[in-house]
Amino acid sequence: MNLSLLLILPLVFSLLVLVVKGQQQVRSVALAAAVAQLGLSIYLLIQFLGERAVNNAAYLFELDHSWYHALKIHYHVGVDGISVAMILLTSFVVLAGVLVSWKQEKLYKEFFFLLLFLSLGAYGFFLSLDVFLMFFFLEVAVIPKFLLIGIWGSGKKEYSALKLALMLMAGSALVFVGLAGLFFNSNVDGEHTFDIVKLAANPLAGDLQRFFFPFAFIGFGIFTALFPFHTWVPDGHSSAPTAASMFLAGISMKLGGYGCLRVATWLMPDAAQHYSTIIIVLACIAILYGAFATMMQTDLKYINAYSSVSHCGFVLLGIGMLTKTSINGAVLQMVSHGLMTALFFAVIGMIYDRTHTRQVSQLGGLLKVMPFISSVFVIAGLCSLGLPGLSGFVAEMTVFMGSWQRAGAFYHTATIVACASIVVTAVYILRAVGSSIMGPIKNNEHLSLSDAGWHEKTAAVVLLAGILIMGIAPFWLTDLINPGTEVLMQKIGSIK
Amino acid sequence: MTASQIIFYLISAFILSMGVLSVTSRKIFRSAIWLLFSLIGIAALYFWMDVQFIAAVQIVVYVGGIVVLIIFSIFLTQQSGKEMPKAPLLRTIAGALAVLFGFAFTFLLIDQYGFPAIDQPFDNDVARIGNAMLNTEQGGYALPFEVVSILLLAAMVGCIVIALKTKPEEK
Amino acid sequence: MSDIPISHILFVSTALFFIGMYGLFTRRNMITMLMAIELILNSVNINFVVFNKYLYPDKLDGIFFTIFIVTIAAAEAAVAIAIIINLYRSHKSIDVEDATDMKY
Amino acid sequence: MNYSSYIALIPLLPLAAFVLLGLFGRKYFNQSAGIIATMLLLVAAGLSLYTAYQYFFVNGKVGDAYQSITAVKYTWLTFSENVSIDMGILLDPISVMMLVVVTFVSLMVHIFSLGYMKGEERFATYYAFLGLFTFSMLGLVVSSNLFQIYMFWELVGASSYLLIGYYFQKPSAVAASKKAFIVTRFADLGFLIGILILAFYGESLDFNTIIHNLTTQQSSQFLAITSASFLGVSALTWGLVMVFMGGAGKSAMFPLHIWLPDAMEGPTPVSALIHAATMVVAGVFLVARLFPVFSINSDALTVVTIIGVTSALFAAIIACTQTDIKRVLAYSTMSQIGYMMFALGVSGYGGENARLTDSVGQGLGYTASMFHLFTHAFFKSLLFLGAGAVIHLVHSNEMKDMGGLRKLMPITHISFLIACLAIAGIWPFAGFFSKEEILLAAYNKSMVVYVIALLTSGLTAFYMFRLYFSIFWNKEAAVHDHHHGEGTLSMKLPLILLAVCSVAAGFIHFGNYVSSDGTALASEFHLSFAAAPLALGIGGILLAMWLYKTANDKPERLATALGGLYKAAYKKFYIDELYLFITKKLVFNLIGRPAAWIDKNIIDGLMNGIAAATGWISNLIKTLQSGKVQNYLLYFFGGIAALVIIFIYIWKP
Repeated sequence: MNLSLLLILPLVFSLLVLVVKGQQQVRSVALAAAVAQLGLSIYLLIQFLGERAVNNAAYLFELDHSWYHALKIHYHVGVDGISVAMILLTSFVVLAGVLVSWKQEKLYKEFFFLLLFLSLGAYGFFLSLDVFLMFFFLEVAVIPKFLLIGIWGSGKKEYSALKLALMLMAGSALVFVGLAGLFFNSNVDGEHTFDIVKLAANPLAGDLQRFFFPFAFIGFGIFTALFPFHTWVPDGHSSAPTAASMFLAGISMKLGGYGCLRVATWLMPDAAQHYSTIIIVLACIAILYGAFATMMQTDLKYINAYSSVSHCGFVLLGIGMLTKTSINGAVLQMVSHGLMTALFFAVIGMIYDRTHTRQVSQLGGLLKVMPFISSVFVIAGLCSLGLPGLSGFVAEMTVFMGSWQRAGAFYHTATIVACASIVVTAVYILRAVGSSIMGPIKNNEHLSLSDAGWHEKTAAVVLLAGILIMGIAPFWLTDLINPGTEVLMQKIGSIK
Repeated sequence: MTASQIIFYLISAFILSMGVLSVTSRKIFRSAIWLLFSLIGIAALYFWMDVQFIAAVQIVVYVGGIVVLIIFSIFLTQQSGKEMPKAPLLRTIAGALAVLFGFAFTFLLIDQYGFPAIDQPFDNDVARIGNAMLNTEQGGYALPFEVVSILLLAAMVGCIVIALKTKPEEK
Repeated sequence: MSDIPISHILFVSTALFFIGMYGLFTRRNMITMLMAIELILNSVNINFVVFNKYLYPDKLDGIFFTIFIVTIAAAEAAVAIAIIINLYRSHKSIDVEDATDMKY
Repeated sequence: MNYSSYIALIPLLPLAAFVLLGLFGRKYFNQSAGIIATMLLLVAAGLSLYTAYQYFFVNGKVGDAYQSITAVKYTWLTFSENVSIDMGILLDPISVMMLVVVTFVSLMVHIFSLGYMKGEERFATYYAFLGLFTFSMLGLVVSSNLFQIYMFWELVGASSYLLIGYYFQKPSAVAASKKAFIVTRFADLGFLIGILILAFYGESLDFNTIIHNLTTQQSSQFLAITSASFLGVSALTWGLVMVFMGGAGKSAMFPLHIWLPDAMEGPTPVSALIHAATMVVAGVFLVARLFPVFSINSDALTVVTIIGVTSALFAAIIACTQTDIKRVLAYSTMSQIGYMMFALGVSGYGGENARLTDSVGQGLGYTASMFHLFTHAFFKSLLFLGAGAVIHLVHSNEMKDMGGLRKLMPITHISFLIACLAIAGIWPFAGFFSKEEILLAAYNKSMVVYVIALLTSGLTAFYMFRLYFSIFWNKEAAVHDHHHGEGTLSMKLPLILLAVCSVAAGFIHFGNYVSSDGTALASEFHLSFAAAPLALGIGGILLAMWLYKTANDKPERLATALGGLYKAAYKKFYIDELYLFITKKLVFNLIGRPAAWIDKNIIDGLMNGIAAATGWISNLIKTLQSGKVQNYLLYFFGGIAALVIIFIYIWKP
């Protein structure tokens, strides 16, 4: 299976979107792109499982051409369990994103072009095995986000778009410093290289790692709402249009998590162990602090945005703990949170399109008016508070089990703090559900609202399918991810 | 103290005092005249160093041409009697400090640097200069001579264009 | 002329140079700044002549340098005055404090 | 003996009902939803009865002890080599007993709801949620893995949330469901931490392995867990207490009971099923499931006993003062579960080393608790269904709107009377036998517990008959004329069936079926010992008759006489207000609001601050380009001077 296909497809379709005329054609091309991409990812999954059974090389379907010889930058692409899971997640969310923005009138051509271009950035990031190529695709994804929020957003969109773009740029600047450190200090048979596999084979000296790790980790951490740098998340997500906030929360926060895992922790394992206590503390703060801050929000999108900060705290906790199960848990949490928050944003978008308000105090009794949307809202809420049978539970429990496995009172207390967040999450989710979905209808014109159209229903069903498959039968996903984490764990070794 | 030393010190004192006066006097016309005397002092210095041609050039161009030009511009731009405004105090102090520091520093440098005293005669009569001016072999200045002439032409054209650019309604 | 150490003449030219600098720093009238520039140029000429006469008597480079400086100084003064007159026409004053259009 | 062929069907049939009615209920099956669900459940009930028969009478017993059979097992989610969540069905005496209880009571509720809920707009969704609840309860009961029981535990909590919030138009119902879910979720946090501790030290999540690892004294895991300690208490006690906290939350034990009275906002058949027979006993079941581990740790058992006894007494006192009949029943449930808890608390393990004079084994408490759970399920659901029928007729929950209904509702009256006699512990009825065994077990262990239990049983008799007389006797029926009688057959049938069970259940010799280590437990019946509770019971009944049989002002005078105590009891000892204070004032204002404020102002402020700082600095630099030529000259000269100094003095190439 030629991996570049996964990149060519979105590129071609995004250009095709620009060529085609009329909203009808544009959105059907975009839908075709998303469906084709989903098909391709599932095909990749099947091929990967088949191939994995046969050969157990760390990375499969590798392609390696020299792209910019002077700087030794290679177009080196390859896939392991974790990246296949992330690619599947991206294709699910992008398909749902396209479907949700079916009725997008304003500048629909540019909107769909940017959406597909954004997905190209994400796919490239997950595929690449060359650190510079990862950085390249990371950058590809930042500008469309700025434009999507700035033009199609709502509320104080310019401020949030600017803030988001600047903070992500700061993040990528830090990442670049980390990369440069890796590149210039690597001496793989005599010369420098960007290649992840080679860099992992012969890591840097201890103190160099300790110096460059914070750059890479904080740089990627900014993408995953690491504690002090998370302030772009609430503003950015709530002013973004539905499809963009789905992509932002669903995938772009996972770029950071994946980067932290692949670049920061794997290439600089000693430093990861050295800094793991700080990472754990920050993650625990993010989890609990994010949850408590969510309780106070009154705007639905802010609630979901803050809860994304809290859920991404789990990802960082899983990575910080550096045990095999906790890293498995981190990857599971990335996939599950991606699906769940995309579904939540989709439903909030649907409610906003109809009632034109996101204030929880003004919404009420929607269950009577819009049974489908409200029940999907309730399911998304239950998923995010970790109801078994849905993906949230599987991911969170793996992270908890993994972090408890690390012996030591500090790690156990950190896990207990993280566990305490399931109560706070329950509180804010039920408050949101209780006042906006249940209860008497607050204003009467809500009575005349229509339930979900076919495109919204399919979007919700696509994401729900993902959540249910992962929630009911997670073993296939863990088997997919396990070999990937084992490769990571060889380096980290000492912690079981 | 030989006569020439005295003459030298006299001339240099004259030059410096005229320069200081030219730079500090409040009336613009008077400062132009001090400049004139200072340039004449410099010409005298050249004569003292018996590089006559340079002195002559100095007198002809500087004293005759440039200072006259400056005086003309003074008449064109303002009433010569009026007091010139004082520069802001901060800048005067800063300027003075910078200048003193610069002078002291260069003075120190020159002092430390032992210049070799070569007493060979310096033959610089006009013929030799003239020959060298248009000479094209090694050490000749034909090329710079041509370049300078082009420059002067450009300057003349420039001045005319700038100065003459009067819009019809302004006249 | 024989027993004056070269450094003394250089002191004179440096002094003249820094007097010209002072004039440039503190004078608010553009024409006076022009005069200051003339002083600076003359101090440079003195240096050239002195170096040529005392250090390299067999060559004439210093002299030629001075000649060319003088010519260029003339051209420069002419252009400068043209600009000053033009400035006077548009700003009604040649005070350097008023000509601050070229700022942030 | 392969159960796996059909055993998996028992939980899956209600799940099928949920999926079918959940997805297509509203459109296609809105009228017939009830019938479909009841049929499916009938099959499940039949299967579970068959399994019970097979297990107890045909092949469950090997040697003289009932075996715990793992019928089905496959790995669901692996954490590490030996720790993984694997879904399995574990059959042992208590789980089979619970299977029968849950399916039977759920069937009764399904049949009752056919009549009670007819005409509801979301009729199909109601049955879908009932199906979900029954599925998760059955799953909980048969689970073989600690995490599997946690999963179904949460599902039970979620379905109770959905069912309590069924009338979502009523804000009080929404608040009650939210409160129920959050309080039980808080308890589940404890349960989760307990699981993590036990799994970490026990090195497995499977029940049999954990119990084996943590009970064999010389096993490495046992030494690890008892040696590790945190704040002076051994990790084993921490784990067990935390797990018990989860159980206490779900069974509405003393500190975490606030959600049970409010949960009465849900439809009454739901309260009958969830808050009488099944969900609230999940806590007891959990402690019973991990009983071997509990039994070796006396601190954990003391905690269980203390919580059990306090809840029993505390709830009985409050029940005597409530006016809403469903709240009376809710507190009575809490009190009865308190009984079951402390019965487990006082019980030892196994029957061999009989400490007592006669051969009544130490494990009596365990069997008594399970027996009481078994009988309580029947008569408590009967009470709730009876109350439901009454509310259906009178359309109000308050006692004062009721009175003299015995003539209008003969069947409900008789069945309600039977249930009251049973719960009060009068001789022929089921309550007498199970409560007597509990009192015996308590008597063996500690006198204090026995005395309190005795006192509470008297109180129980009093408030039950207070309820009975104020509904059926007291004043003449003031019901308006066009009432629709006692309800359809579907409402009467369950009452009759449950009434029969309330009587018959007592005569089962529970000892030889269910005991802590599977071996039969000989429990003789001592008339002398049973005299005391019987006398207290009858005393309570007479007192209630004296006060409430005919409408008089004696209760009011008694209430004013008691004064403060009565008022406090009526106000549920102000615990609700305490919780509200803690959550509203402390959590929301002292943690939530500052967190949000800090995020908005300090951290966000920091980011905006950086932006503002860059703006300010750029402004500063901007003024350098002041347009004044001479300034530039000065900077220029400064630069030259600096360079000259550097290159002459400092820079030594």
